[in-house]
Amino acid sequence: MIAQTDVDALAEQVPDGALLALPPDYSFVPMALIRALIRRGVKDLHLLAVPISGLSADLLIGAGCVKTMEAAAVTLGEAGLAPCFTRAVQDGAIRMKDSTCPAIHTALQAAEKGVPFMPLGGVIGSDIVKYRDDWKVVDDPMGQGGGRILLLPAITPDVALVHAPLADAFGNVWVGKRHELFTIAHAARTTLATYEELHDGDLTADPVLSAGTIPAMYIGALAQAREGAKPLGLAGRYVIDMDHIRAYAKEARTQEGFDAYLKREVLGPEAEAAS
Amino acid sequence: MIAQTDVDALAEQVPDGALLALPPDYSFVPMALIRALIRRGVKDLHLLAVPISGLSADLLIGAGCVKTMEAAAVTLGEAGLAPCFTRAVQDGAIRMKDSTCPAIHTALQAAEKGVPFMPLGGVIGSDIVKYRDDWKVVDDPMGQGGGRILLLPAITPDVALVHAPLADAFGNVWVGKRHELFTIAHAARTTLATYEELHDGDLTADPVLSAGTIPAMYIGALAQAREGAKPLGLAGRYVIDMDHIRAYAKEARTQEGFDAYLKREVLGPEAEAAS
Amino acid sequence: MTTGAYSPEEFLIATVTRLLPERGNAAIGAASPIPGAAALLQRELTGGAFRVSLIHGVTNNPFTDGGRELFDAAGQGRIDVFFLGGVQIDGQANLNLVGTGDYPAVDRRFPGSFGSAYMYFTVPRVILFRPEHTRRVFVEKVDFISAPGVSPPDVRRRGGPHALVTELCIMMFDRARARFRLESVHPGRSVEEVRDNTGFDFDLPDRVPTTPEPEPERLDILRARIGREVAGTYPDFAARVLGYRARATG
Amino acid sequence: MTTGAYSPEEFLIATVTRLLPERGNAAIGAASPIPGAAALLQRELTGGAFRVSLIHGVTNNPFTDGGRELFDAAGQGRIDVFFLGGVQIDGQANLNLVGTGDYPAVDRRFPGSFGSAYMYFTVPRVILFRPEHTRRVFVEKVDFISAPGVSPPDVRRRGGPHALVTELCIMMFDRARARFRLESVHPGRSVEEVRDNTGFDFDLPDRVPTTPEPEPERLDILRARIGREVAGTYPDFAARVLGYRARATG
Repeated sequence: MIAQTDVDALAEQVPDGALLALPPDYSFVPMALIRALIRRGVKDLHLLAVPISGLSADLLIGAGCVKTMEAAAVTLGEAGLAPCFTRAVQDGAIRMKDSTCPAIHTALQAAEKGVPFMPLGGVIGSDIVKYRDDWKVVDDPMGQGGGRILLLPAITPDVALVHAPLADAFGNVWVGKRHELFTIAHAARTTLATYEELHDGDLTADPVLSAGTIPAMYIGALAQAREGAKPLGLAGRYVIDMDHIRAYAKEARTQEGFDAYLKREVLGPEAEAAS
Repeated sequence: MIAQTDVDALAEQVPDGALLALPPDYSFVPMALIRALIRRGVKDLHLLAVPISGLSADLLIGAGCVKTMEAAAVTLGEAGLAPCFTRAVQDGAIRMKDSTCPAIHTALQAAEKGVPFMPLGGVIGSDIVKYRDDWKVVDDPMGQGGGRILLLPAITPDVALVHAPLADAFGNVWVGKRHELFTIAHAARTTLATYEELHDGDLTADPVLSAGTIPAMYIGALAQAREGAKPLGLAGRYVIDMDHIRAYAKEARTQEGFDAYLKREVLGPEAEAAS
Repeated sequence: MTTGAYSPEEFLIATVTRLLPERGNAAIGAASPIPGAAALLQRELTGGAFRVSLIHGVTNNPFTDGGRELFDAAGQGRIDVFFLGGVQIDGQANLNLVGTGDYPAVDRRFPGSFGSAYMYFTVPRVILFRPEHTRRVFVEKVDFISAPGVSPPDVRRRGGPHALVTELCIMMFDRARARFRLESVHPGRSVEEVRDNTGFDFDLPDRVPTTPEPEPERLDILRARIGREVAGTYPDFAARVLGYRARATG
Repeated sequence: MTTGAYSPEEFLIATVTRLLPERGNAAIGAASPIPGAAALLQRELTGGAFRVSLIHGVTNNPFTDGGRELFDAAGQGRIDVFFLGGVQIDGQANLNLVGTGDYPAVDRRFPGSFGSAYMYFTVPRVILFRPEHTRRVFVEKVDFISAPGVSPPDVRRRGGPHALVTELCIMMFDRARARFRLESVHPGRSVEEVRDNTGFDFDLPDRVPTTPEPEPERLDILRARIGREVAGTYPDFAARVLGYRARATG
């Protein structure tokens, strides 16, 4: 059994300076928890997008919670550039560790397997490699004359965050075919999860749902958060609110605009009263 | 759309000399297809157990279809030693490539990622390594002083075999949480699948079933085979027939006993008539 | 806003379709509605022998093993066609998706390299799609190489650039020579216009044909059948370009 | 067939339970009903702080990511307790699960090494469970090392042998010295009996205590609650040893 708590208590479990893994905007991002993290004033985060991010990273960056960002891309998709990310990189306010999608998946798979590194094809000759002194290009270590290959060190996030459609009283979390969330949870030291609905029964014992269930072994704590991915979407439940995202993209083009958004949408009246 | 055929036609698609990947006895083994392979007289197979095998490998070995066997173990579980496997190894009739469970998973993951090798922790100092000249122990290639580590070459099966509870008209195959079957299908050049029931609709589009579905992209051909895993079990449908397995273990202790089993259970009256 | 009997987008869709093979698997990224529509049109034209995966799609998305499956499948050699673009593209087909100016202190930052640094190596036929044909995009040398156009022989590479489609022309890429060659110029455009707006040197045959106009039967299929297929993934595009409006889904 | 008020299996279950920690994750292989029952009993005794996964189990099997998940989880450091056996075990805790005689032309072939060569390195507390205590099993030097008991410092290793439980005794393993030490001898057994039936040298304290008999309250819990838990995975064992008969399930 895993302690059930609320979103703000969950946010307390993310320490300042943590290496925090975030799902991509299309894959079950716990936005309510992201907002709670900002309210708690988390600092010096190292964000890892798996492998890209959008609104969640942009809010944390705009709110001053982030020190470094590793991603294959940060974007609001059809709504355009992620404004706070773009500004912070151009101003040098955060350090960006540019990567490429499969490199992030691979580095997490290395952590998942408990090996110090894993190879990846391609990438050599990209300037990404030039600026990643933690990556290494070696001659075929099998000695087969296979040419040069890139080795990526494992990435072990301190905390992974996920919002799931279902969880159960045992702490199991159902994410369906979003299998990258399995990988993140396996790779991370712990995973904090919010969820829409409590499933009656053991998800790992269900012959159909078990295929999409992350077992409790990987979950540190849980909190219910209905509509917890909004304004992003949750496949099969609600779609992304593109009007909200477009309005955000416009408003956050200036730090003042972002601050107004933050005050209105994140910090909220009760947070103001408390501060 | 993928051609639907019958089990014997499916068996025609496994060439002599193929590197054939088999699921473990507890994970959706296409026994009807194995029997069809024996009837077709397939020869010189290189079997890969993922990562262990039992009845399916033992039948193929006893019937003289196998040249080499790679596995972490071959056993009939509670019914004891796999008799044909044991005899063939002791007699030198097949060449056994001993491995260990995670090494087989890892080598398939290397093929899945299209990389020539993948590292694995542990294992060094095991005599398994001594007899595997395709494996390599190297000093930490990241140059971090991490010590020695084992590198395993990718294994790309020519054909993987699977029996699934469900398939659909598009060629998608549902295996639930038996996720090693995803890995096998991704790693193999092609996968031949039998299934119990045709699902009405697109399994990859179903919000719940998609999490356990191998997409048609990996499937070469399909055939319906009701009760196609028997006498092994199929989780959620039927349990293993332990009486059959125990009787087999006893009968097949001699080659003559095995031949009688083969004639009765595999070659069948119609096969006899045809021969 | 149609040119003759078709819109500029419809022209580009038809043009891209002609660059696609008769069979194989295409994967389409989230922000690529024109290539996506072109690939789905080719699927119709080939009776399904050409298969299409919209990798972030609600429909036409067969992937079930998380974000890495596309890249794994490409590494296995199962993806035959992919589309890439770039903030900058140079004459060696190097792509920059990261930013302009001196990295890391870029002047203008863009989202990032996505999977380009990998897909460019693993997918045999990568089609570069970048409608804006200006010297701002097509530069002598990119400021940051997200993905290199060619590789030395000691780097395993089965994939790379095949063709470039812009609002002005089609260019084909010769990997051995590491150079583009002008293949055709779109109706109403000229070789001079291409040259004036391209910052890199490229091969120019004696006679440059005009890119064919969309075949009427292809336009019919496009308008009748493709809107519905792309609407789940590119609703705005389906409505605006292909006149398809889906009912709201939850 | 009980010795006093408990069966030999119940004695071994109670004995193994005392070697388990108060919390953490245990994983149990398919052919290990006594360790499985011991682990499930410890789960009851710790109110669930000690967690148990039956890796091929129909019930009590939380794994959802295929055969590799157990090994990955061990590599991540999430598995704290595992059980191994062996056709042969030697004084350095080397395990042989492959066969006897000169490999590869073995005299007697056994199933194979399973995951031993990996789990022995990654699981901090590996308990060796081998009831048959004879010189055939406990040899000077194994014929084939499936998994080595100790490793040189340049091999990363967090796990290894913790204790050995047989029908005669408990031995603890000292990794620094690479030697077993006799911890206790089971009721009715003697140090001489252990020595006579052990083919390797081991440390012998001046006074060797007797292994405690099963605590009555543990036997009660075992009989009342554990049969049902193991029946899905070890039906024969649940019926024979723990008196539990499940209804047939499809």
